[in-house]
Amino acid sequence: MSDLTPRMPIESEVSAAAEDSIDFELALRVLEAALLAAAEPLAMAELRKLFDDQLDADLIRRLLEALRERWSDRGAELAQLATGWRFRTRAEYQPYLDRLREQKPPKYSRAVLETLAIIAYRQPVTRGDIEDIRGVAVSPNVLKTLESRGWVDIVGHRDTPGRPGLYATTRRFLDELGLRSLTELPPLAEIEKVMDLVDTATQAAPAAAQ
Amino acid sequence: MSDLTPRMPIESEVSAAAEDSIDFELALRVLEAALLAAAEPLAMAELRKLFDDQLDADLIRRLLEALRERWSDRGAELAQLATGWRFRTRAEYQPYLDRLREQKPPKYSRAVLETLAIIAYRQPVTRGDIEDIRGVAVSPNVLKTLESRGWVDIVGHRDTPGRPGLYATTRRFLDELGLRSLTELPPLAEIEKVMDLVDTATQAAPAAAQ
Amino acid sequence: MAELATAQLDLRPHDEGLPPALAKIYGESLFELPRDLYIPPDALQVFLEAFEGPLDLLLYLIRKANINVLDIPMAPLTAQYLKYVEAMRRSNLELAAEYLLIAAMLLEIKSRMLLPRPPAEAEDDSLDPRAELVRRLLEYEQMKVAGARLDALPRVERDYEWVTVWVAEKVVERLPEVSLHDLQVAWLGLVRKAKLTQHHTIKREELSVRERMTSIMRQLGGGAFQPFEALFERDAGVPMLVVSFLAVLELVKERLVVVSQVAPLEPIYVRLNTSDAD
Repeated sequence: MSDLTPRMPIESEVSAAAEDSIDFELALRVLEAALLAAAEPLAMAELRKLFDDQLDADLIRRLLEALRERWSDRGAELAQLATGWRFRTRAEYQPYLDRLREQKPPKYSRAVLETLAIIAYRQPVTRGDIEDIRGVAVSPNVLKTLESRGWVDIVGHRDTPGRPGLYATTRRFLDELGLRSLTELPPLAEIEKVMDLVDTATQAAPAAAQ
Repeated sequence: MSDLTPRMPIESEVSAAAEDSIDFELALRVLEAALLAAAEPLAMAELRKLFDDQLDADLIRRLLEALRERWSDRGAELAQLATGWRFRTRAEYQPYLDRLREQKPPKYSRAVLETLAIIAYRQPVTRGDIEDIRGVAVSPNVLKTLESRGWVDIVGHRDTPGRPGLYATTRRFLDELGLRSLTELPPLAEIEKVMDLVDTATQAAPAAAQ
Repeated sequence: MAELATAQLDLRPHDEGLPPALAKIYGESLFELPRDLYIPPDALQVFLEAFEGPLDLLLYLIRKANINVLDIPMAPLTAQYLKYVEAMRRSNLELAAEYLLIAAMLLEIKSRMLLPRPPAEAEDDSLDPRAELVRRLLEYEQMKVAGARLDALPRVERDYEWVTVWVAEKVVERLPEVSLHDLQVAWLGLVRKAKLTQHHTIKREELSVRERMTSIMRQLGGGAFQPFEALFERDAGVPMLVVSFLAVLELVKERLVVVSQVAPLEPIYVRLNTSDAD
């Protein structure tokens, strides 16, 4: 295989190369097999070991280039990383691959959702306001979660002792929930009517049960 | 993509197909990316999920055939196994790949192989059954070796004193030996015919023995 | 009997089902059973280990002698088998019970074959005393061959490797998704829990005012005074002007902004209510 060394092993020449091409093909396939099966990127030292150190690094680099070219229109690509070479799937097919993962997106806790609802409907509100409405203390993590998501921020401070921050929802919150404006938030009146009915029902129910 | 259905998607026609070929190419690459990246064989249901169940199984099978054909002269090949499809490197390059290995894969003793054969061909069997056939006690290590490789497991218990475990082979056993089902096991030496001969022979035998 | 056995069992090589080499003894591979009875004890140990048990040993003897397994000459086979067992015992090798069991079986078969049979029994095929032995030998041999064939199948790791290409996916943390429905439900929970009677009546107009309040506060975010008119977009239409005006009033009422005017008819300025500016 060492007689390959003088040739420029670029893809287009493979077919042109007469006797050499067999060895060249073999070397390419060995590289391909090894890189496809490897669990980690393969460093040059390992790639050379595939050929019992009979091919020099330059030739292997040219083989890798040829391999990369050969993979230029496939489902995966040959990538050179800090620690070596490896195949990886192309990012453009990721949306399809994601369909195989049935993992459901995580859910926010009730505390987060209630806090978000209060900020959305009652903005601008302080943390104290939120606590008044929820009837419990609001953990700093809850507000941090919503802030780091970019859905709420502090738009000012109320002029009361401690000058608490006033929270409001952001443009991004509207965008990510598909709203053009806060007025497109679901009207609460209807829910409350349902609530009233529920309340009436629950008030009526005990009587029926007795 | 469903308009592809009537076409026979064999490799040679891909280039001929005009507009269809784009979708066909895309589907092939998505399959390729998913199969290359999978850590387990992908079953048809999963392959269909890649395309949101929009492609029927028949079409996907033809795509897989096209993909297999496309890989016919490369470092790896697409194999159909018991639990689905998966790429594997070609055996002819293993001598090169072995050079990267620190330790050799295990070789199995005859005791292990004979026990595996009895479980594979006679399943489900108890340890006692195995001992009857082999004429020797079966060391616990032998069964442990096969169980830890994930090739056999206990699928139930025989309703006899001691309720001995019944061993059977796993899907992984089939996958790792490149078989789609137990019917693809190498055929047994034809013992039935031989047994007929035994009967014939024993009819003739008494005269000879006397 | 010993001579008889050796004489009758032709130990020609037979290449099916043989272990490749029985053992290494003093650096030499042992491919054949020694023809004479003396086997060095070391060799015997290794020899024994080369077999998977008495059935394997018997099969070896039969196949090696090229005997038809369906017509086993019991006397010489039994004799040869017993010689090995005896040799093992003499060498004080630990002998698995199975070897003795098969020895007993062989002796029993041999003795039954020497006995004249009652005519009635001779009719019955199954009563050839060797039938059970033959069945066991054949079944064992079948599995032995099957084991070798399984071993010959291309197997992952030894003959090929699985391809598992790295997934290029960018590490995107999947963020929780929130739907409008979630917000409704959350509010519903609040209403149920806190029995809000006053706060919870939120009309669309009120929401648009609150939205405008937020945007005015953002606009004043720098803390500096801004002209009152700057808070109103001229082209926004009358409803929007009203909403903006209500928003400023609400902000003043909630003391979130400070409105100041140096003198009547002078420009009105608005700024966020910051205490250090007080």
